[in-house]
Amino acid sequence: MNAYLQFDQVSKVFPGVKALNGVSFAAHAGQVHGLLGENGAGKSTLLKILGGQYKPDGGRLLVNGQECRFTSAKDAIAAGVAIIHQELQYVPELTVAENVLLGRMPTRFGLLDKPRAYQIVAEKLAAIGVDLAPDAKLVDLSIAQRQMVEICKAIMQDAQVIAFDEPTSSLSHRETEILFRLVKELRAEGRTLIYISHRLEELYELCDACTIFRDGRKIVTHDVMADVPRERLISDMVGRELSDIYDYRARPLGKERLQVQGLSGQHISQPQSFSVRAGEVLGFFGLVGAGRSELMRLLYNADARKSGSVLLDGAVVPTSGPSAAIKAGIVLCPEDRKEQGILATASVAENINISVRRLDLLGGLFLRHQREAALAEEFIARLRIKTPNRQQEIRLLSGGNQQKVILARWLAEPGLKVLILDEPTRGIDVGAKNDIYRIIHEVAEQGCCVIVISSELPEVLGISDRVIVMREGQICGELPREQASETAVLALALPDTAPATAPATAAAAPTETTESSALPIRSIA
Amino acid sequence: ADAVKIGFLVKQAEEPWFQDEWRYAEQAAKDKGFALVKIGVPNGEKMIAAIDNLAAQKAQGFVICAPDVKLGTAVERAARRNNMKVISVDDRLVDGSGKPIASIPHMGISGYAIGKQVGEGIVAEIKARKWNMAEVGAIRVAYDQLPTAKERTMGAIDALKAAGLVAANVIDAPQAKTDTESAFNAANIALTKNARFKYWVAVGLNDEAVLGAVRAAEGRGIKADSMIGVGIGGAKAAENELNKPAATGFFGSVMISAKEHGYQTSVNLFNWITGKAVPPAEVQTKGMLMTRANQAEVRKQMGQ
Amino acid sequence: MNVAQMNSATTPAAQTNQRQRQWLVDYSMPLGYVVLFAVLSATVENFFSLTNVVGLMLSVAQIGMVACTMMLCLASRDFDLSVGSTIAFAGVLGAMVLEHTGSVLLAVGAGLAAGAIIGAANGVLIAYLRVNALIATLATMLMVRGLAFIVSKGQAVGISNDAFIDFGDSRIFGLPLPVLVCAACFVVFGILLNQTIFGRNTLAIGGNPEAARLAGVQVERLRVWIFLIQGVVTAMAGLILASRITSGQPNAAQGFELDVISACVLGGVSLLGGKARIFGVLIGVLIMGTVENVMNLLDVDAFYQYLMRGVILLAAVLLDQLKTRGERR
Amino acid sequence: MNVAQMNSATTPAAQTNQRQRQWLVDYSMPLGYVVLFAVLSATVENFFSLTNVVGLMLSVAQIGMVACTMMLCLASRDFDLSVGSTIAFAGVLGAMVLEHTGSVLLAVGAGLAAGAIIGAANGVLIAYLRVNALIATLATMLMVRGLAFIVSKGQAVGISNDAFIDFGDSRIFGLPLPVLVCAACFVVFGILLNQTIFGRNTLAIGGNPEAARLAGVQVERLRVWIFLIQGVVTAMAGLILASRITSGQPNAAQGFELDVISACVLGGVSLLGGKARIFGVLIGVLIMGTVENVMNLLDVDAFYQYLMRGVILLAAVLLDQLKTRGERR
Ligand SMILES: Nc1ncnc2c1ncn2[C@@H]1O[C@H](COP(=O)(O)OP(=O)(O)OP(=O)(O)O)[C@@H](O)[C@H]1O
Ligand SMILES: Nc1ncnc2c1ncn2[C@@H]1O[C@H](COP(=O)(O)OP(=O)(O)OP(=O)(O)O)[C@@H](O)[C@H]1O
Ligand SMILES: O[C@@H]1[C@@H](O)[C@@H](O)CO[C@H]1O
Ligand SMILES: [Mg+2]
Ligand SMILES: [Mg+2]
Repeated sequence: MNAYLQFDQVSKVFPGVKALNGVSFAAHAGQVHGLLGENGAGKSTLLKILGGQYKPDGGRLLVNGQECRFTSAKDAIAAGVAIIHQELQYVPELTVAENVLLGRMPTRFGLLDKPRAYQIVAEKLAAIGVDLAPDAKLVDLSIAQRQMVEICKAIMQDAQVIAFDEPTSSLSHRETEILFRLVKELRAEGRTLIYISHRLEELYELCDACTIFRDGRKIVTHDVMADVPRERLISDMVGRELSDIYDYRARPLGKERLQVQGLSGQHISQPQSFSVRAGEVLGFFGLVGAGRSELMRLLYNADARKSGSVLLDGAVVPTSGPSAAIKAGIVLCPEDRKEQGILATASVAENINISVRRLDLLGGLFLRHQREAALAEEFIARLRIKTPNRQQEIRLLSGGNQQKVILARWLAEPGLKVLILDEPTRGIDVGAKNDIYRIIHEVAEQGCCVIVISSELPEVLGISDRVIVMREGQICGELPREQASETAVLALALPDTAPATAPATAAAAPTETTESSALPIRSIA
Repeated sequence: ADAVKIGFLVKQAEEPWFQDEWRYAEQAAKDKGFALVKIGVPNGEKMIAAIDNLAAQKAQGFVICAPDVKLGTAVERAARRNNMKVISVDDRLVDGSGKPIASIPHMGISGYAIGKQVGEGIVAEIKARKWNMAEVGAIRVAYDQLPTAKERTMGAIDALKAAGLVAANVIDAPQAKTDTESAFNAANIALTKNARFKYWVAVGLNDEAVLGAVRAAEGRGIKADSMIGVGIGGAKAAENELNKPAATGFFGSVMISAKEHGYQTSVNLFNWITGKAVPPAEVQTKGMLMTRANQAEVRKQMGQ
Repeated sequence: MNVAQMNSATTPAAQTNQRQRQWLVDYSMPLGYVVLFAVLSATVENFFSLTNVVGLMLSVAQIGMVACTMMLCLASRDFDLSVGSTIAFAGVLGAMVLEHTGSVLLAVGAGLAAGAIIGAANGVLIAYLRVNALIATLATMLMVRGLAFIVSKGQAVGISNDAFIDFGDSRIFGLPLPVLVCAACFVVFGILLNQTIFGRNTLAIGGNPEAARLAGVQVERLRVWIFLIQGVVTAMAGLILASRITSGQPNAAQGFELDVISACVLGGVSLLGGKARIFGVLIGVLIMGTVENVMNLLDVDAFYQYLMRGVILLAAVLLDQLKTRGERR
Repeated sequence: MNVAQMNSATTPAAQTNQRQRQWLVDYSMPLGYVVLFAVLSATVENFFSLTNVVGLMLSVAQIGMVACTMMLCLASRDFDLSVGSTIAFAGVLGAMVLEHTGSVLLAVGAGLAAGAIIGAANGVLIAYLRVNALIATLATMLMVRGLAFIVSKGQAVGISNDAFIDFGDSRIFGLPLPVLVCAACFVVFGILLNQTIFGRNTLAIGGNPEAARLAGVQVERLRVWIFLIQGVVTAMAGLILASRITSGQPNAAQGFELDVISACVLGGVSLLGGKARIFGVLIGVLIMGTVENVMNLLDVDAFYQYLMRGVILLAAVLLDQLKTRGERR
């Protein structure tokens, strides 16, 4: 047997959580091995053990037949293991080249050989097909660009085992494409690849074999991925059947409730306008850096506006910061969970109650602990948040479960009128996605406006009543559900190859780019 | 009778002067057979805490050099509250309106008088060297945030003025801290600004301050023959300087007797507690100018 | 069911275990202090007596009051070096107003108002003008100290008003008023931290200011409030100190800021924000006071006191460290 | 390809624009200082003279040396309060060894070794025993100060060795040796920060310790090294000070740590780690020295000096703030 990488009865316990419970499986050289499982199933924990970050409480890890006992990441690197972590691990103030070569910068006479470092990295980036300056600082890059830097860093290690933990969760099409090509090249070179994702399409496209986890235990390993029906994967993962995960039901739409008029800001130089009707789910699509997040942050008073106003039910929403927006009934789930969403060291309950508690205080100041606890428990149950208890620090939850907590924070708002979700299902498992879609529709059915930004085209198409497409900081088109096909949306989103701008609502002919690229798009529905 | 225990509280335990006072107080404790508790009290808050602490230890009285003379009322009250006798040393305590507190006997120096002695010593040396007063610049290394420091340096300057130094020749060099380096930096700038003087004299609150000025002068080629610095204290820092093989601009230091202060106040308090004698209301001790020429003799006279 | 049990996140037994562990982690500091106190009572003469214990508490009353608000400040990921100067300035100002007008009310009012203004200025500089907290409060520390010297001409301002002086001196149920005020601060700020939206939001902005802002916390306003309250409480401590030492001293409380911050950190408040426990701060303050007290009782030499203070500080955090050992990884 | 170009975050024009902006941001502090210097030269009598400028540099030589290593320390998200005590201890120890053995080599060796040990102890406490840096270095600050007092019995230790004294006094090309040593430190540590793996890893562990560890950086070892180097450089500053004031003084350099840290922060070093510029630190140090110098040249009253120092500190950071205005919100 040529199992290059082998897990044998691996276990890991955290206080209150059995993250891994006797997991065994093998991954082979020249193959991509997919890992699937609900949020909190233990996938990332397994990779952290593989990367030397955690010590297993039981079991063995074998690389190329050798038992490995890593005591630090350094050991793992030395053994030829590279990991791309789910939580990006970069140094914000250092440059792209310095991040990529962190700990391995080339030197000359004891001093850094910067020209060479930049050259090496520039060559690698070019070879991969990423358009990034090696001397740019990471703080100045978008999340997607930072993710690409992380990927480049792992690949530069020239490791035999490369593990990807949800690499596409913050990439959009162009980078995703690049990544897929890379993964396939690495496979062709005979490396052993581990690939974690919640996107089944990706797994089907890339993986040769897969292993499914649930609650810290291995459920099954499929040696030939292509033979496994989608329904089987889903039911193995979530332990129940899911037919149509988008669950779209047509709703009667009310009158225009939210009107955004001429908003502009630092990165949105031209004034942008749109409106949303009561009960409508409005999807926003665009490539990375198209300006969707920026526009929503302007709407939410999170960034300084240059111009424009927002009307809700005909009344102007005050502009004095997010608290004013919240008071008016507008809420935003930000895209960068770690930096903008969670209060890392606070408990799950605290993270849920942080905003809504202002409405239910004793004497305008004192907390009502019991009600807060009850509310937290209610949402933990309703959103199936996997946590040992409501007191757990949120940073110890798996990524997907953190996302659900932030969602709970806003769903708890009784006066909710506009729900803005920026990449709400990033890193979320299929079952939970289904939960979130259901909630989106419930909220809409109550007459709220829901705005969903997503870089997953099938998702945008699957849940939206209408799709707005942005490009380079501008709204460049708008499609009602019936006309919103993949090709039509992409035609708007991709930069023109033809001189003329695509007519706003037309399902324009597919451009050269869309045809030639193997876009990883598959409808589940 | 109960064993006698007294406290000896000083404002700046790290200062050599107070270390010496403590040493002599201990001598007294051994000689007379009482227990001594030494506590440093850098500020008013710590001072009150220390007095309470002494009470908890069942001390019957204490000698104190308070961090500020205006703490008088607080000292008096704390002592009364705890039923303790108190004598002040070095600095005389005053009440809220600035009057000396009569109920607290005192032994010490007058900052202004000591300063005056510094000035007079310098004047005598200027005359001996036959300098022209108009060509003499006087550096006052100032630390006016500390009242005794101000008194001392002003006393010295007043003595110089009385001998004919004009006000324009007095140059203030405010030091940021009371260490030698700060004095160095301050004096350095004073020298820069006033290249016009041929001769220099320097005064400061203690030996360290004057030392800083002397070093700064040396850095500009102003050596022993055109510099007269006189410090206050006469402890190790001065001794080091005066024992150097070649004379430096550090001409001397007005020495005050830590022995008398430390030993005598403790004995007085002991006698008071044991009912042998009530201490005199006020004793002013005198300083002596110590120079290269007379240092052995001065030390002997001061009992050190 | 077997599988479910193995699978479920936590067994009941494990949960109780964890609770116990958590309890130990939460209360190890108070417990440690109780043990320390018992040992000292048994071994150090005069330590366990009413006068000494009251004296000990009195000696940390000012630090204690200010530590309460410093805790909030650190919890919100800020820093305040200006407290020592504020104590001095409030004391000097109070004493001057008192001597000029003879009115205790006016004197206290002036002192507290000054504290509020200083605090608010710090807050505005830091929250709205985004000046680094270290530099901003270092600047106000210098300026306020300068003001204290300027208004008093560098001289201590004597107080002869008995009503004012009595405040620092009088006792209720055997406890001096300053100690009672300090205790009240601990109660009030304990409640503020744990039972109010103010406290929670403070922790939130310390934990992740951007996330807190997006969650609707009015970060800037809150920070100004925190500093303002800190200013007022510090000024109160300054007035009480002035009453105890019967004068306003412009050079009082130098280095006070470091003592207060150390007490907080010793009590488990993180300098990186987001973490604070009022109980910990209380213990931190008590440890600082006890160390000083015992060293004086034992007549430890002044130079060795430095050494001892360092050793004990280290011992305290190292012990505290032991319990969190292995928590990560 | 067209697509790639359009898609890329920035156009070439925008890029040049950004570069220029970046340049302005990077060099605004030096530029600002040059302007300040010019203005002062024109307006303040005696300011622009060789003696004064040399004196100014001499007055910040010690701060400058230690600021270089403090920069590394802050960049790695640490903190060191023990530098003032280390200066005093190294000076005292050096002076004592010198007086006993008469050997300059032994004296310097002893001083530097002491600094290395103190630094390494800090490093081990913080990196391996995970003691909070504030508390750890506060503890060593107290202990080392205590040791300085104990070994010297609280008295200044005189130095009469001419070779040793000459070091602080002699000049090369008109510049005093301490200034040259300080300049050398800036060069060496500038290179260390920007041109070596050591420096980049230091920034990395300050910017994101976890990322650094995952990339195989030996975080703990590196931190110990940083503190060790800091200890050695600080001890060197202490020896130079002793040579300049011809004695080892146990109470030298109190409050020094705050000056050094302020200079760094003024120079744009972040207390939250990960950010450092040697140029900024140099300017920070110079600003601190210039302010002091000019105030004394202008005969500003001691009490008003506090006020002015505060105002100028604020002005400096507020100016620095302006340029980053609107960058983030
Ligand atoms: N350091 C930790 N301390 C306590 N619990 C932890 C820690 N790290 C992970 N866990 C818990 O272990 C379980 C497994 O987490 P893990 O991150 O491996 O899940 P995952 O499968 O990667 O989920 P996701 O798809 O959401 O990323 C979760 O219940 C999580 O809350
Ligand atoms: N803090 C920032 N600093 C510099 N540029 C920024 C910043 N935030 C956003 N931008 C730029 O603004 C533009 C719009 O970004 P935005 O995040 O709104 O796009 P998006 O459509 O949401 O895409 P993404 O998928 O990356 O979130 C991009 O060019 C981005 O690089
Ligand atoms: O502070 C001084 C001390 O330095 C010594 O000179 C005696 O008198 C005190 O007032
Ligand atoms: Mg994961
Ligand atoms: Mg976005």
